[in-house]
Amino acid sequence: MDFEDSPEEAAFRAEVRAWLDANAAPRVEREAGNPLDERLDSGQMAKAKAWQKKRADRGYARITWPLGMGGIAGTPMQSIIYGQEETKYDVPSGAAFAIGLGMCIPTVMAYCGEETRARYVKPAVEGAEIWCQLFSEPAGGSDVAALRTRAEKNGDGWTINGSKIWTTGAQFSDYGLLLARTDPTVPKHKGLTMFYLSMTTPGVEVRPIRQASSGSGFNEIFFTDVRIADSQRVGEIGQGWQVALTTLMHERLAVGGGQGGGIDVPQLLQLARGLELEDGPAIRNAAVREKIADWYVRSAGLKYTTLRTMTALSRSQQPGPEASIAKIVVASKLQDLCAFALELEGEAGMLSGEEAPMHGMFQSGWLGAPGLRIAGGTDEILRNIIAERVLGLPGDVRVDKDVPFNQVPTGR
Amino acid sequence: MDFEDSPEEAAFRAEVRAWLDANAAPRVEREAGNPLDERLDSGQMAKAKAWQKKRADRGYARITWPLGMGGIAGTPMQSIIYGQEETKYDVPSGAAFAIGLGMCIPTVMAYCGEETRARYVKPAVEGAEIWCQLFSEPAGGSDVAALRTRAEKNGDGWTINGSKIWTTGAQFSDYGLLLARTDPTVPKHKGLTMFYLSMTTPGVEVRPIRQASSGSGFNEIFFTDVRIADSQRVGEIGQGWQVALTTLMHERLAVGGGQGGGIDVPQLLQLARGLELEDGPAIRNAAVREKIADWYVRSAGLKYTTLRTMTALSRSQQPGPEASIAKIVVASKLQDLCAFALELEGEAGMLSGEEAPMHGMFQSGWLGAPGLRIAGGTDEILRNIIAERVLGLPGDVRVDKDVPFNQVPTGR
Amino acid sequence: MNFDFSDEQKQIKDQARKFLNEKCTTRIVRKLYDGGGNFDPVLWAQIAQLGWMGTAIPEEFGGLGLGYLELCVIAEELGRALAPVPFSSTVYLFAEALLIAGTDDQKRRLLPGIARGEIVGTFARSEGPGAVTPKTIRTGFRNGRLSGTKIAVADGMDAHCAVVLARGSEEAGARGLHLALVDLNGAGIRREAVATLDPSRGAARLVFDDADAEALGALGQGWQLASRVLDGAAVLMAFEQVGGADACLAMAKDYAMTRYAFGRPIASFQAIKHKLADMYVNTELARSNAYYGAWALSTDARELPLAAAAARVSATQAFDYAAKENTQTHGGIGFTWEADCHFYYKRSRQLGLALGPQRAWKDKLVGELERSNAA
Amino acid sequence: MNFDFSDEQKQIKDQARKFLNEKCTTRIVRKLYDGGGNFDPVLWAQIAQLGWMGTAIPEEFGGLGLGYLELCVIAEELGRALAPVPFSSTVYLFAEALLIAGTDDQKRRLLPGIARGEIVGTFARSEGPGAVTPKTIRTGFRNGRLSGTKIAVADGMDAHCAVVLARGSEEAGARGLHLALVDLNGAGIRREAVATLDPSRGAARLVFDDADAEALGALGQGWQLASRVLDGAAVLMAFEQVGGADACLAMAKDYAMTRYAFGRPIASFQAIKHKLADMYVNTELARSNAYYGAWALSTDARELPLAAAAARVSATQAFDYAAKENTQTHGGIGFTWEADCHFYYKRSRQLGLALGPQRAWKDKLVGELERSNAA
Repeated sequence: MDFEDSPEEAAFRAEVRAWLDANAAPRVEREAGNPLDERLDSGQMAKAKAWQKKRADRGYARITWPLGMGGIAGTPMQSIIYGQEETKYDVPSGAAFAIGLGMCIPTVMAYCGEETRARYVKPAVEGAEIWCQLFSEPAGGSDVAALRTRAEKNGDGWTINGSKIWTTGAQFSDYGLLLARTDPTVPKHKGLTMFYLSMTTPGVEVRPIRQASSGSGFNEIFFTDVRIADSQRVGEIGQGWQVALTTLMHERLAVGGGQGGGIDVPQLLQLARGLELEDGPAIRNAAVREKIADWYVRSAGLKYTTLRTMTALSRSQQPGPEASIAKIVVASKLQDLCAFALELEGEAGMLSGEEAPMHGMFQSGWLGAPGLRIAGGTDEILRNIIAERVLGLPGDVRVDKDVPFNQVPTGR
Repeated sequence: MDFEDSPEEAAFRAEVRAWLDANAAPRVEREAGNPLDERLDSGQMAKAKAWQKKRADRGYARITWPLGMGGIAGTPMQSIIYGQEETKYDVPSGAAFAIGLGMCIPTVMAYCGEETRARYVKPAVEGAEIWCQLFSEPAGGSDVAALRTRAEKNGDGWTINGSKIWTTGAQFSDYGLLLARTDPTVPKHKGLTMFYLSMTTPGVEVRPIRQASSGSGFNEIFFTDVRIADSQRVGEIGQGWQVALTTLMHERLAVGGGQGGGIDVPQLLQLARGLELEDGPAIRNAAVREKIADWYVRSAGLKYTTLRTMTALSRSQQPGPEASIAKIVVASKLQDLCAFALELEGEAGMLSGEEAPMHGMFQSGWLGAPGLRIAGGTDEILRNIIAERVLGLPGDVRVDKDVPFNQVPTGR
Repeated sequence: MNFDFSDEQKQIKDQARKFLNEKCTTRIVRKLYDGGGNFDPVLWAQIAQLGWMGTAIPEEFGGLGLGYLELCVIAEELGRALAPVPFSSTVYLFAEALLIAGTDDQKRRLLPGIARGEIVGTFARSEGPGAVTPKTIRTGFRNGRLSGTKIAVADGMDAHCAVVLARGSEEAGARGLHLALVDLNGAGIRREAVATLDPSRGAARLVFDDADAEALGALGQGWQLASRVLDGAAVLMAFEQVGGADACLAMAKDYAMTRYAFGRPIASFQAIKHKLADMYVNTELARSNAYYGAWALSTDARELPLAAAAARVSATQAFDYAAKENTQTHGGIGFTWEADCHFYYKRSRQLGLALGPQRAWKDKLVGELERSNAA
Repeated sequence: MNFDFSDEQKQIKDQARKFLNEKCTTRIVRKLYDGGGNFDPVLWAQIAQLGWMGTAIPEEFGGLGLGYLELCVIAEELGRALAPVPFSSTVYLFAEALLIAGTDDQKRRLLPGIARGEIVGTFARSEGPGAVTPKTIRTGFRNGRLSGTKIAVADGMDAHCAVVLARGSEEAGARGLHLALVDLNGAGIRREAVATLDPSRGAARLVFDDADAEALGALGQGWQLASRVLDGAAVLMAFEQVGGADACLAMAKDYAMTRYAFGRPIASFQAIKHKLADMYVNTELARSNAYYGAWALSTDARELPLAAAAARVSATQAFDYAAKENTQTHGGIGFTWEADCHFYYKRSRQLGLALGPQRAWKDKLVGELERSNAA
């Protein structure tokens, strides 16, 4: 047991480092921010696209993909090593491409014909075209398959009407992977079909959603009589849910998951060192120390869980199911830790922004935390997932299982 | 808003006090014990019965019941006042009669004929005959109505086979109120019938259950070809669940409910005053103070909730639903508070009995707490009850609702 | 046993609720969130009309002369409605400081204006991050002149007057502290709006530079008087918090009953049911503790410090939990700006910090337990 | 990246599990609960046969000379099986104290016997309720004579030898403390069995009255040496705790899958599912922290004190939660003497207190964070 690279890993790391040294400057400092409020302006986007192209040319854009498709047919571990090294350099965030390359394009690769793949994969991996995922709907929520956006057969094409929500990056996306209902008279999972479409198709409207934390990383998308061709179908008619599961499976393969926006025990420690409480420095207060220790063991536990997962990848084993726990732990910890920090700050804890200690970091984390507890699966859904997929417990009773979708109770 | 008696209440309190002064000695001290391990030896039982008789003669045994039946047709508030005053005197516990008088006899009074009532009510209220409740079964658990003890019609009587569990006081009970299944071919709630029987009927066997906390306040009861007469039926055939709801409703009317066995914040405060931690006296430790405050506001909240309930009774209003929360709060608090106390005691916290600080009070509470979180409704069932009965949320999906009982899945 | 509000008090409460239901929808809170000022002056004028500010002010000083129990029921409704008005600063803190420590002249000068809704007041204690202890009070008050900085002062941009906890002498600790009464429109005072978590409750930095001020109460008694004022305010604010928690529970319940997933209302899932049950339990405990605080405040009982601390801690915990789990129950929609959930989430924290954090109140609570246990 | 046990180590673990599955059912725990002594000597002899006590003892002292990672995987299985043997006292504490502080002679004298399972040892630190600090160590050790009382000493009734933390000089605080090595069968020693929460793990009060003893390690280094011994033991015991937590999760799951209520397995109710999911999360976090501790212990890393404290705190929390919620999942049946749930419930607390409570470890953890942060 150690934390060392294998000889192969060390060689790859050196290779990556050399390339990064030649192509980027070392990172000077990292800034903490609200994880849910990430937005890119157009200048940043141009830089991000240029960097993505450079990575794709070298085969570092999607390391596990084949040569010539932005990859080097590498291992998941090599992909992780690249990621570790890249964070040490001052390069644009690749976040804008994550959903397209992580979820949409793998689905296109799995279900579309040669011609479509040839057209879309390369531009996506090179950053020229950005994709978003159009699954969630206001009416669906945790029950994703209960979506209501209709795709109706219309001559040799389809007409889309409805709306999608919580779409990350739709405002700068070129294409979207769209799950729609093509038959409401069969049970909900059976009446779905997957499509892709250009986000500039007439009738598509993107509106940012303003979040409770003021930012707006998500969008709502409206479809009004949007016409698309049958060739834009991904997979068979009525097989949309199976296709979507492929997409979502790719989502789950991403190691790690939850992010606390750089707000964790070290920051709390820093705050506690600078504040005086009733009985002296906050860092000497037993209740403060107890909390710090509680959160530390959770953070450290996650960190070492990630290392265990990476070890499995390094040994070419399937990673264990441990990765599922990250977001549950991180989101609640962020909310509780920030609330506690505000308490330490006392009446000044209610200040927001720069007036507050440490640039209002804890205020901003506290404001964003409710979103983190919801986005990408609520605490409750994630516990269901752990219970069912990891522990193998039975699912809940399903009253909508064999009922035609248009007869499922909706309360309306 | 005040805590004073109304003039009528004050007069009644004076009357009660005068009677108690004349008939009992003031209490000297109260002892804390494990609330789940209450047992009576025969000497104590004789004293308890004698005191019960005395109270019944005066009409203080069951204050709200009619004159001549152990009561004075009093108000619920008068009943509470009597209880408050009695705790100040050194009198035997009336716990042995609580289930009979609180649940069984009211059911007999509601569903049985004049003759039966004349036979059983008076001896019960005078303490001469003790009753227990025979509802719970190993197979039922939280799903009480899933009981399997069979009562089969046999000539003009019934034959009982099966077993009951968690029966408080069965070892010294004379009679039992028995819920049994008379028709397994109809949905579970519809095939039940209520009976009463003498605990000395041939074929009835009482075995104490040894608890994880070493004590044994509960029993398991086995019925082997027990013959009883049809006149021992309480209510109609197949109406057992409705009858049982009457019984259980009487249970819920009892104010208060949860008991922590005299282990609460004052005891923790006492412990904390006597212990030294790493940084000085435990009572000065900020983490200890924080915990004490957390538990204090829960205890105080319960105490004042009870006073609100009593106020409603005093004003002849229906008590609010607040009483349902007591056990949820008390049981978890007992478990957490005792675990914390053991932590304060350090390595010596693992000692049990007299070797441990404060006569092992916290060890005993910690050992008993898991039982308190289960007995009389688990934490989970109580939350269901609050959600459904108090907040009016819908019940869970019921897969066994319209299914014949003998076709309901049991996993066996 | 008479541990509940009287029928008359409950009637006042019902009327307050009816009034606020109509006049104080979350639409007016939203207006302030979207940049419509520090508080809603129309609502303020309307509740002045109803005499709410003067509820506990004796008639001789222009109030209704009702009492604290009546003020408690109004506070609960203001909390439920998230009323964006400087009520707590003016009534629970400023007016109470005058009633507790003011001279007859000071009372006559200011209380009638408060009762009429013409004077907004506040109470300035904290000077920056961390605990407020006698040691941290650096604002100086000597020879009728006040100098120093207070932050964050609730309603500080709109208040006409303030009571300021300040150091009057070099005597160690609490004994050197006074309360100063200051007209905020006088010379030598600068105010700057500061952003807080809850945009519907304005706050300011107050900078005093040799400003004119007068003593409120005996010199050297500043800390004790402030403590007494805070105890009362903690009870009253606990009612606001209980009202807020109750509103969250109602919102969460309504949403869970009408929102369907997997063909059934989400209220039928145990994860939601148990969450709501916990909200209910916390809120009922907080309500009961607040009632005890109300009794102690209304009778000026010896138990007030303990009762106030318990009410404060319990109500803060209940509102915190209810506000965050209300958002969680709503799911994604609850985290949008358009939903009302975040108003409660932010208000819960603002109220939870305004009179000092839980930690300080817990410490005080245990101190009181030690004292009463020793007695 | 190589942050996991090797295939060989995993094989040792599998074999240990298989062996214990067969030889250490809860039936033997139950026997001790019903009054069958302090530990199971048959099992002890069997695991001696397998060489487990000598896992980390170098070959030159009669051990297998494997290492701490191998000992960790065995510890996890002992914890899972609730093995009622004096393994932790003898191996994690006593043998380690010798390895860390013993002279060559002391090691030669005792370690081979330990490895053969002939010597049971223990480590005596606490003298009564409250924290163990240098100030609380009153047992005196001067001129080779030991006097004082230690309670509760795990396996104190069965141990042949003990390492005792004692005061050797009046020098203030930790600097006056020594470790003393004492033969418990010598003169001037009284042992009394004391009842503890977990009847399957014996404990004693040891009373020394001018007993013969020898120094272990340098004089004045007692506190530091004890700390180092405890760090290692904390890592090893964390594996026992993780094993116990894992066993609870498995029990709870099995029960919930087969127990039906309302016509469905209780495992299909969210209240149960989420409880089990939480058990899983806690246990996985604890396991990862324990792995880090194993790495630090096996490499004697600078990070050991931090890693040990984190492993200890995390494992204690995980086992506590799993043990109590396993009982809760079982409902009434889980609270009977006949069910096995209470064995885990009691063991969880016993292990959680044995090396000192969470509080002390948390304090240490934050101290280490402060130090590493400052560095």
